[in-house]
Amino acid sequence: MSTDVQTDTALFELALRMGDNTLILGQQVSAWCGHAPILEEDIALANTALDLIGQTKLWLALAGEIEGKGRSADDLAFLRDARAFRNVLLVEQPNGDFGQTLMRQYLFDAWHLPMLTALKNSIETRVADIAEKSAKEAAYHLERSEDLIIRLGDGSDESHTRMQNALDALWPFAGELTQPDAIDDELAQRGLAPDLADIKTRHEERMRAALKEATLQVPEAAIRKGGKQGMHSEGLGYLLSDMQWLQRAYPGAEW
Amino acid sequence: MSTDVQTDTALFELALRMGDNTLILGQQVSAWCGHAPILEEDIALANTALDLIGQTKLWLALAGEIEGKGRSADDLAFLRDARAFRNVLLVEQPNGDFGQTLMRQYLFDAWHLPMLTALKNSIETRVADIAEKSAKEAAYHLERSEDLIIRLGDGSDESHTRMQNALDALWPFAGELTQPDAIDDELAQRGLAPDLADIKTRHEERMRAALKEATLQVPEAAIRKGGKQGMHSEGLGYLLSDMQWLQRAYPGAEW
Amino acid sequence: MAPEERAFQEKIDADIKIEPKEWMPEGYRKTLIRQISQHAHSEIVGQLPEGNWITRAPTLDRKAILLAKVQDEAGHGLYLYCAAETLGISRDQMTEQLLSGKAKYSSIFNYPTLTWADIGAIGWLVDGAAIMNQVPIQRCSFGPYSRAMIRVCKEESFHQRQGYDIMMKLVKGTDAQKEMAQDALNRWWHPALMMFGPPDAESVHSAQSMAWKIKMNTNDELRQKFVDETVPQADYLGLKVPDPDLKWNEERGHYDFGEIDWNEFYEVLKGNGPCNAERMAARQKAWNDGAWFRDGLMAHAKKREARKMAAE
Amino acid sequence: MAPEERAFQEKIDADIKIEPKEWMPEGYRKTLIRQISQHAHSEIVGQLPEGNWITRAPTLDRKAILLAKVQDEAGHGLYLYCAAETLGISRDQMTEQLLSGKAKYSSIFNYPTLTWADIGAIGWLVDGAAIMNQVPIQRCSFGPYSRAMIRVCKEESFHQRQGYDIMMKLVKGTDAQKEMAQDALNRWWHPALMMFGPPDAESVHSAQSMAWKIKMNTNDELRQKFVDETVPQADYLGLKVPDPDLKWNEERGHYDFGEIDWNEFYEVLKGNGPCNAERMAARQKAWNDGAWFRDGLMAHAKKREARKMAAE
Repeated sequence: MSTDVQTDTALFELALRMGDNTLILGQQVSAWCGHAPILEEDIALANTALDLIGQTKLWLALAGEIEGKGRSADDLAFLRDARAFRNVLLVEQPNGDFGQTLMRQYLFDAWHLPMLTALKNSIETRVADIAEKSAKEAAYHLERSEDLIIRLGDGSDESHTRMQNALDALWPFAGELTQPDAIDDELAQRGLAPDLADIKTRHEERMRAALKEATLQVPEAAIRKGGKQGMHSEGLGYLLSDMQWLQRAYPGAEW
Repeated sequence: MSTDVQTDTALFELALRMGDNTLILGQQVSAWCGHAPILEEDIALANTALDLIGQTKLWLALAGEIEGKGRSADDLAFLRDARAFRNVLLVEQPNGDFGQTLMRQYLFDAWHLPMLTALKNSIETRVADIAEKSAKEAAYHLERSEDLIIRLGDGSDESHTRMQNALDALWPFAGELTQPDAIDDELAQRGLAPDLADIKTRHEERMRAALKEATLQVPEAAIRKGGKQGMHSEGLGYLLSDMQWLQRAYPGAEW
Repeated sequence: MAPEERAFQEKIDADIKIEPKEWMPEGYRKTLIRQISQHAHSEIVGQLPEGNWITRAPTLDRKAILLAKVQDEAGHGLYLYCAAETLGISRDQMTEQLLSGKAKYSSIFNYPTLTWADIGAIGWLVDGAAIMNQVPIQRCSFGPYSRAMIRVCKEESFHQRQGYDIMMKLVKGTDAQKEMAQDALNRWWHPALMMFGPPDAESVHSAQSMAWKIKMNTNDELRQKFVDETVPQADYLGLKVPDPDLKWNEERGHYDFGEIDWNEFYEVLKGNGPCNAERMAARQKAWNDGAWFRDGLMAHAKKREARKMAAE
Repeated sequence: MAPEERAFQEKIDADIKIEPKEWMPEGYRKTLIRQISQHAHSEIVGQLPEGNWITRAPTLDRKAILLAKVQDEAGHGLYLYCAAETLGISRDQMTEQLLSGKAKYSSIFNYPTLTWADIGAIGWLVDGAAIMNQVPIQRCSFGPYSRAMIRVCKEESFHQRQGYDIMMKLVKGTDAQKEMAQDALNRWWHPALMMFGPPDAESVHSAQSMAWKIKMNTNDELRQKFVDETVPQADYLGLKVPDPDLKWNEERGHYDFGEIDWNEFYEVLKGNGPCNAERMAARQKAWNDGAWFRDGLMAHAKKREARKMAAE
């Protein structure tokens, strides 16, 4: 690797974090193909996964560009080990039942849309461009997942219980999305990304309103975090071993 | 790879089949560690897996020797893709509930012991030696799994139902263990391995007696096979992607 | 022949489409329901073998393409179910028939996808054979089925090209990749030929279905056409079709090919294929695990309705 | 002090072991039950972080060694439960306490194993710290606990060597492996130091436990001993202990080391560690999923008994 490259670390991390979130969530959602509760959901989930993978291509390609070491989006997706991934813990939580998959999606979407909307104002045009393209998809995802969690939360006793369980399990992971670290602070200062405190307000307001309409109780719980800094849960390794299998087993091959 | 090596294909296949069976079964059983229904079973399953992995080392080392291309037991275990594996379909069936794990183990053990016992008479002393060492362990495994399937089959209504379901799901796979192909025929003719027809008799007699005592009904079902020829079920790929992860992700590293 | 039946047949003979509300013979309706729902079920179950490689697709592009393809299949299922529903059967009834084993789906989906090359082979061969079967059905006499087929065929031919593209990449790749491609062809070739159904001599109902223009060609005709189109594609890939009896017959202007093991076909049909049990189990699990979801949405709709009523 | 209590304390002072049937103060019994069962639970839960890498161990040898180690841990759990049972609590009661969250287990097992190097680090550091804790307990006043500890310690030191051996292989390996080893040390160092419990100043019950010879050393003594022994091992591996304040203090004849973040310790203890929820969920699932198995064996035993009675 060349040593004369000056990587803009914060910007690189931003692209990785955005791209790893969509990659890991897309990977998880894609596992539902053919196994959803109704055919319309098979289609909707495939569509969501497709959008997320499409966004991943943009973010990780940008990350590779910023890094300047010649790594492609595929290199970054398929040839990093778990500790180098920068996705939040939320998106790597297991699919669980369909309710957990939906709740995970919702907590993510409710952050993703305001985040992308704000990133449209990034002074880095490459970031703003990707945000512009992705925000439309994110808006659609949010509309869909919000509608479903409201209908299922305020549905039958069983669907309510399942959605409440999903919320209890996943809520602790929602906070990481808007909890800034030094990199987030630098990004905000440089006008590359928004102040996460603003996103947090919008994220929480939106979620709390929808969850209330869904008749769901927001639990009290400590925030669980670490993913943005590469401290993941044990599940990520297994996810990667499937996802990266072919690239690892046939090094250097083209597909 | 050198081309002047004359591999004894049938003998190579024998060692692979024996070793892949114990490898894949050992791998699956080992996933129970820390998750068994009682502590004694955690210990017993770890012990079984340990024996199976130990036997794998012997068989695959022998396979590498016979092949004569310098592949070690680890190379064979960690660097082959699914189509090159020679285990029967039975051992790659999912762990399922604990009843399925036990039933899979039992159907295998009831074949493994007579098979190993007969292999002690192989004219190939390296085969006979491994069989000698392994047969004692296999006898212990069989005693244990047979006892358990009898107790659970003739236990509570629920345990009976679960064991019957396990038998219904797994019985179709038992036949492959004793269904000869051209390689088995050659091995028997050359005195390298027993006539599988003899093993079949012993396998079936033992199973039917024990299953009867377990008050379980042997289902009518077509034999499902193909693993010995490398035609596996879709589950094997996932099993391998975990098992081979580190060797694939860090090629050439020593551990 | 009764007058209405005569009128019906005359329309068909004149290539006028039959629409759902119009009179039709019971046999026509039943045959169509069976055929369309079986086709829909095939799309649904067909998600599984390919879905098996979505999480393991080797690049982001391949993952996206495969996702889009599987999504298309679910979409095809959806509009085929809609076409069948116009004949007076509900989607739930059809689902029940699939899950109980009463209704069939294409046997090809009872084979496992063991390597990435299988994704290529399915696109190339299975979608290829499907198109061969489906193109004529675009002209079939039942309006909704014909229109559904027009949409399906457009997407399928896209899928076939993508499958062929995967194969092309593999044969241009490493030795291991080439071997993977050949192995996939070896395993999928005969199952693909079987997709056209049993030989004409053994095929039942064919004459009536052809008169009704539900079926436009015989199984053997389509099979021959498939072989004739596909063998040169295999040649171009540098792959060997696994049939020692395959050779060009100058006189017939067609490829001759070897006997097909119809025993295997009937065994798979009976449920003894390599994945029948897994495919049914997967669909049953999806359906059963999803019951609370469907019930929950229903309960919400009722609540909303009740609230609306109370507010009025 | 009552006469029996005085006799009890005299025995302890004379290093005579207390056996289960003998008189003992309620506090002694309760403290021991808490301590031994907590230790047993730690062995049980301790299977999980290491078990996480059994299916992904990089060689057959490493897989076998890791399996044997996890098996040993289950075995330790078993004889520790037996030792606790002699004090009048059943294994089911203890299990219930673990699963309800009433009983604790060592907080170290609430950290995830993220790479293979973690398996090395756990063996080296976690088993190393455990041994440091347990060696003195071999001399503890309660016979069954003392004897269990003797067995446990023998195996643990074996495990520690295996862990160190994994680390050694890694630091002698590729750059990526070296980095993996350093990263594991970075993550496990402070949690390992916390295994000795809070600083002596904050430690409750210590004086009584030491008088009863249940506890033989203070937390800070053992922690210092661990640092003193482990730092040279890290040096030998060429790894850097993640503590800028660490340095040899010639005068004290010990290493000085930096402040420990006891906040983190208490957070993990409260249930907010990275894996508390996962560990509890895994154990609860194992127990709940296994209910039918335990009930089935019980039902069989009853049937057999009934048959025996009927035959008599």
